Amino acid sequence: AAKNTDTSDAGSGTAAKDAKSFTLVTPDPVGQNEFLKLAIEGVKTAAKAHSGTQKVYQSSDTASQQQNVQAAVDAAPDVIVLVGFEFADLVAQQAEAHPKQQFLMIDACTAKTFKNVSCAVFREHEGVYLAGAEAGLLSKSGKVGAVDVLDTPQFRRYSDPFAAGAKEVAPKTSASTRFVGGQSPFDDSARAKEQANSLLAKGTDQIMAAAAAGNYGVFEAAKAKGAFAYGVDVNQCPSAPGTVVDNVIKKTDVAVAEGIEQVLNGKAGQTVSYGLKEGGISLTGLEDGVDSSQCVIADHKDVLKKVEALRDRIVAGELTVDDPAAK
Amino acid sequence: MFFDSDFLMSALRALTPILLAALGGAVCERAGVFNIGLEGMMLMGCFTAVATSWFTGSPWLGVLAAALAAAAYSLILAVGAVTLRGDAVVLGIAMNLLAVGLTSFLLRTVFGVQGTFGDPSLAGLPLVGGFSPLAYLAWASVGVAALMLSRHVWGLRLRGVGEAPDAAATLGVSPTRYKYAAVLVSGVLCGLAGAQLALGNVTLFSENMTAGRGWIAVVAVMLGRALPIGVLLAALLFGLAEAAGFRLQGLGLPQQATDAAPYVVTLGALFLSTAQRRRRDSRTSRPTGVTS
Amino acid sequence: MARITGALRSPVTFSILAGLVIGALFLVGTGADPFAAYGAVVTGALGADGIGATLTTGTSVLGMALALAIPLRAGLINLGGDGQMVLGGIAAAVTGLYVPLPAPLAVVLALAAGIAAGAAYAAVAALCENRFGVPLLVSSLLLSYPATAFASYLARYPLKEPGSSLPQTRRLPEGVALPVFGSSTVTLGLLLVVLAAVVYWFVDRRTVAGYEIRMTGLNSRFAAYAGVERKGLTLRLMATSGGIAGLVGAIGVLSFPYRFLDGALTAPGYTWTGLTAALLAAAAPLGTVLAAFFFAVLQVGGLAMERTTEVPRELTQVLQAIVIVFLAARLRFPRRRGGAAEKPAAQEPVPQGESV
Amino acid sequence: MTRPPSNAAATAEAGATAPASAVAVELRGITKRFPGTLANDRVDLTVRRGEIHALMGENGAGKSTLMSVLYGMERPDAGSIHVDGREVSFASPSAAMAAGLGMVHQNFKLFDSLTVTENVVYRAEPRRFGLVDRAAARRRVRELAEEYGVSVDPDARVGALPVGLRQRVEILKLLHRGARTLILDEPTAVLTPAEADALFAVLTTLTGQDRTVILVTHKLREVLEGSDNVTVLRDGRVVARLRTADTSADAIAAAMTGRAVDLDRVHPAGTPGEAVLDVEGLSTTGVHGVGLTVRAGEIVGVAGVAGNGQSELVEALAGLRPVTAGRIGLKGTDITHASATERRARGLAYVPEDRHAVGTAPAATIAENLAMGHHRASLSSRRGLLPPAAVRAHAQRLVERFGIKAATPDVPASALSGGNLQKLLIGRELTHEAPLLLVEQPTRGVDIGAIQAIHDELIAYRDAGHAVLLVSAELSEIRGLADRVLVMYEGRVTASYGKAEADEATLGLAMAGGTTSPAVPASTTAPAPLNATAPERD
Ligand SMILES: Nc1ncnc2c1ncn2[C@@H]1O[C@H](COP(=O)(O)OP(=O)(O)OP(=O)(O)O)[C@@H](O)[C@H]1O
Ligand SMILES: Nc1ncnc2c1ncn2[C@@H]1O[C@H](COP(=O)(O)OP(=O)(O)OP(=O)(O)O)[C@@H](O)[C@H]1O
Ligand SMILES: [Mg+2]
Ligand SMILES: [Mg+2]
Repeated sequence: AAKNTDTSDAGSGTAAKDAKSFTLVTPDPVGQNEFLKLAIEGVKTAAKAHSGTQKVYQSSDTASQQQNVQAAVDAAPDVIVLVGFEFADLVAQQAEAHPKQQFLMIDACTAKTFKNVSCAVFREHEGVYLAGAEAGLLSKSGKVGAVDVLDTPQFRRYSDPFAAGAKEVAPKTSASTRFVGGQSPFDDSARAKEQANSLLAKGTDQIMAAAAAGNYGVFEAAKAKGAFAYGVDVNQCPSAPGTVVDNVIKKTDVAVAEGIEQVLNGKAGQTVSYGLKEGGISLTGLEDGVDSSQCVIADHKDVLKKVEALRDRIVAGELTVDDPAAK
Repeated sequence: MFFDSDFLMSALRALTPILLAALGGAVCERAGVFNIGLEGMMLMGCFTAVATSWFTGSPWLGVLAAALAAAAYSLILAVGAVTLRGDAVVLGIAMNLLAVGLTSFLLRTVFGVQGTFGDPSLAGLPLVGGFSPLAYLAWASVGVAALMLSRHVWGLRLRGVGEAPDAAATLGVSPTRYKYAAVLVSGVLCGLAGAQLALGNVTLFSENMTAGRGWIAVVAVMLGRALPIGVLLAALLFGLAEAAGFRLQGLGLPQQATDAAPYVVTLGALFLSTAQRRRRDSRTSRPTGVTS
Repeated sequence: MARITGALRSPVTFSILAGLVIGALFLVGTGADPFAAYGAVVTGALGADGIGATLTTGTSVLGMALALAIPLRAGLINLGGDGQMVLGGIAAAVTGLYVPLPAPLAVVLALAAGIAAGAAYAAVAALCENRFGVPLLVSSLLLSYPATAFASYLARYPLKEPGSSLPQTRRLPEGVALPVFGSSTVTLGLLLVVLAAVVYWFVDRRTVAGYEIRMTGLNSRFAAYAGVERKGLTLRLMATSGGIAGLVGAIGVLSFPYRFLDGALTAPGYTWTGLTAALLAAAAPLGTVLAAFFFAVLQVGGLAMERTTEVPRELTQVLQAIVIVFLAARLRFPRRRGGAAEKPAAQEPVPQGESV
Repeated sequence: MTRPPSNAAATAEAGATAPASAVAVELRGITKRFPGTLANDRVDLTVRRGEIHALMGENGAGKSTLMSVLYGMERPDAGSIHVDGREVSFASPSAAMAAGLGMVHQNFKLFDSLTVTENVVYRAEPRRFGLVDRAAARRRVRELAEEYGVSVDPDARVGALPVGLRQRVEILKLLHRGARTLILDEPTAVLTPAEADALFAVLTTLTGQDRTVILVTHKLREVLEGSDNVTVLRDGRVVARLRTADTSADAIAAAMTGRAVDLDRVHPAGTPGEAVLDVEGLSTTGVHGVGLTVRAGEIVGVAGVAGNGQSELVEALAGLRPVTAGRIGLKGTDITHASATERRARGLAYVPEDRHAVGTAPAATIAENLAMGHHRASLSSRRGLLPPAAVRAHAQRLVERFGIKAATPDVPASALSGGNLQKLLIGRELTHEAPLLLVEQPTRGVDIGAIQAIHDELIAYRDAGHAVLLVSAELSEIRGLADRVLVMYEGRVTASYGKAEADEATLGLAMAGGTTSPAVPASTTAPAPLNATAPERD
């Protein structure tokens, strides 16, 4: 059923034998979404490595996700990369219908295993837990909080472990969470800012920002009150130097590039989980170049020491962080 | 604890863009033009403000450009509804759709991004006492609009035009001209509302970032009976409901309940106010010509 | 023959052409090739690879267009389609998940539950106007938000699929789904919606009720004079409208991925697209079907155009809105001719230079 | 520039330039043609300063058109206008106002939600720093009101005022603008006698100050009592110029109503049978305790000047207006609170006055318009179906039977001329064969041929044994058709005449509230008022 149409400028038949083509489908518009930007980086890296081509199809809702996946399947590239748990049902359906097509899912996996579906998932909660520990150590008020986009299990991964991490190092810490919500939760930074403000008003001085585009709003609010915030996915410290303490880094680019590599090497159908141990999840503060990161944590080496110790315990398996999404 | 100063600030911030847009809507309503295109005009303001501020580095030019762009955009309504006598409701709905499409399209073509454009070096409006100068302007506009509408010659004539255009015309006041002016004023105010939202409340543009605020402004116009003070109270009600919603999340209410709160409160207020109006109307029934 | 030239001269043709021309100007302005872009829209939506998606999208767009056209035929605007659709969807999901009946019966019951939920909720908006005097436009719009929030809450808490990262219900039991045509994504829902369109056409053209609705839309005082009772009509039309919106929601849930996922029904904006289609066709049955198909083509083709030509899909949204802007003046036209009592523009004397 | 000359200045100016008998306004050979109508045909009109000049004529005689021409709202096709001896050409009402004219329109041009003061000073506001100087405005209104004996609260909302006071606001508005010649179009049509008397007192004060009043009216009494001179228009032409002191009600009425003879054709009387409609003590907005009976085989005419409750009465009978008191019986059934649909089902048909806004949907096709009312009965098959073929066939039948000139029944009704639209409406309602037909102004704006056809249809309908209630402002029509005539004045039935008694002078007098005889003339055919006979209630 998969026909090659004019869109397949890098069709396997016409180009050199080892030239590969990859298509990445996003669940949302890429915009300022650092997570998606990194995924695109990953697919570009893979394309370069195989002197192949890559395409990115941006979706904005379930209907366009469905159409984009269908279009990708119709074009039959070597690997279709799907970023986000929204694709689980779709991939299951398509993988069954097109057993020769290779799929790589990032951030989620199908419930059933398929030979042609490989997955890369992240244990963000481990990183968030460490960020929470930093917050617990740095908080003066003993109050920490998080601003999530929506009250969904995936976003709970950015709030619950943050509280747990803070309580681990400072048991008296109290934590609360706000959800942006509203009519366009991923984009409404005005609401995100207000939600952060309502935390700040309670005396919260450390805020985990998992508000997508609303993160800028959270940073603005924290900055105005002299409080601190934690970014996600990439180093967000430069967007509010002096306010952003640290970031829960999610190396999506690495996961995408490695995943493609594995599939091409014939090791499809596996799920790789990236956490602290694998280096897929980290904190900016725990990486090289902390000092030039513009992150507040660079000035708190003592805190970093304790956090490193915590990380080592997690990596060693001595400490398990609860995953809210697994409930 | 619940109603502290931060709560009030939060409510005031939520209310500011709505208030500016609703004042525009009220002026239109007074001139007899039903304007439900506030959301679209506001969104045009958001985009223009951010684009101009980004390319010129001056948020003030952004504000100015937003006002001008939204005013230009409002001409669709003026020409369509006043000159061509098209249906204002349909035009308004179409303008809202057009603005979403147009700003997203421009976001892609001008900034090459989709979804959101924001940058740390994008200059936002400075804060004075916790609020942007536009916020003060918004509150001042309530007074100015109230004064203009009730006391100024223009306001009197505008009210007359909205009430009975042919009566105004026989006295030499051009209804068309006043209606155009009212629509343009609403455009300017919605442009400012957009600038406040995109450069004041936050500093970025994202697709459809008005997120229904224009519709709430339309409801505020109805609830406030198109009186500036009434509109202020209605917008305040909404702002308080939203701020309370944020707080209630803290008390453990689910996000969905707090999302719905402002709309439920607004609908309830509409019930009460129309019920009250009806009761009053039935008491003072209009005298008829033939009395005995 | 006269019909054909009439159709060519109609404002609809004019508006669509004007929209296309303005769209082309946009494209040229951004350095794109309008012919390539429009070509991509057409092949993307109507080509062998696209027609399935077009019909799938068309199912929802046509459904919502019908839902909004039916009250619009009598001059009523229902802005609460989102809420009614989502309630229909969640009702269908609950029924499909918990009704201990054989699958085919469960499907029928789920559809019925969706229709009932949407209809009941839309009727509330009608009551707000009839009883409390809150204009339908506003009551339907405001009621939409709590409905979506409520459905979202259900999907997030009581009905949530355990262990999922998404706010979604469990997948419906095996077999509790609308039959699919071949290997496509097109479901029996398309037939249901088309059937609804046929019924609408029949009612509109051939029944007493349809006649009264049309006359109300053309001149409500005339209808009242002849005894058409407005409040009852508002209630019935809104319930029908909400019922169809609920049906669209139910169809959405009973199609792939066979569950209620928070936001999935509303995010594609079927309500607005449907309203636009209904407005474009002035709510006439056949016209609404054509307009809905036209917009489904634009929506699916727009995405395909973006994949193949880099031209943003928002262009098609712009096109859609421009067409309606051009049409808005016409929409009022028949009503204006009717209102001989409310003296038209010609009556307004031109005042002389006014000193301010 | 728009500042009004102060009252004192205006008076001084008028006093200085106008000798006692100077001509204030003169119209010479005014011709105004509308598509299909010659509204004014070489009209000459001379109005002297300081007089009250009455302009009389039947509906459609061209009075309003003439005044619109004078006031710059319409451009004449021929003729000239002279104000204070100078030839003028007004491009707009503002220009006319600047020349010292002022007009009170038949339907007031007021802003209901604004105060009296705001209405008076609108577009001629005293101001301070651009703001309306409310104190000065209020003072000005008080001064004007005092000067002309018009008592009205400057801060009252105009919408809350009774009509008489609203009219004063209109007058104050003109005085504030320095109007020296006031045109009043049917100012007393909607006033109570007391209010009318008060108005004339004000007008007299005005003329005492050398202002001029042109009064457009139908009412003989006030013309005789209040005016100095009378000009009578008929069919757009001046048919009489009279000095009030030298004339009589009969002479004016004769001049007004002297219509083409065939229109005055009196149809033979009907043979009344059982009562079909009986109404007792009916009250609604603008209608007070009306009782009447219409029997099968008779046409009861309701005469009256517009605005005396006829429309409201008919709307209440048709079920379009809630009844506040009283009872309506249709063929013995109480339908007081029945819906419009039920009434139709029980045998009521209705030709409303406003055929564009109420009687038809101009955008719908002729066939669709003809189906209305029949759509639930004869045209629909059992299951609520309305077969298009039946609708079309029905339309075809009616188009032929009533001679409606249309290309096909599928064109919009808006394509029809006024007369044909009226034929459509009357044909549709007659076809119901309903025992009771309510008809309002059946021939307004209809050409002579059509008038006769409509009249013949109504008579035939009556002779087929149906009851007809006819409301018309045309005396000739009422006289020609009605077996009995009721006159409505101020929302009440004030007189009732048999066919023989109802001559134009009598009716004209009664319509103008001029019945001097206290008792309702009891004719042999007219039943005693129903509330007196007190039939059993349910
Ligand atoms: N704008 C118009 N277009 C066409 N015909 C018109 C217009 N205005 C008035 N007419 C016609 O001109 C004639 C004179 O109308 P006019 O309003 O002057 O009568 P009138 O004497 O004031 O009647 P009434 O006593 O009912 O007010 C009527 O036949 C009317 O139908
Ligand atoms: N503004 C107008 N433009 C064009 N034709 C008009 C206008 N006003 C009136 N006419 C025409 O003039 C004729 C008489 O008008 P007029 O308004 O006096 O009568 P009508 O509408 O039939 O009844 P009514 O006396 O109740 O107003 C009709 O044929 C009408 O179509
Ligand atoms: Mg007339
Ligand atoms: Mg007149």
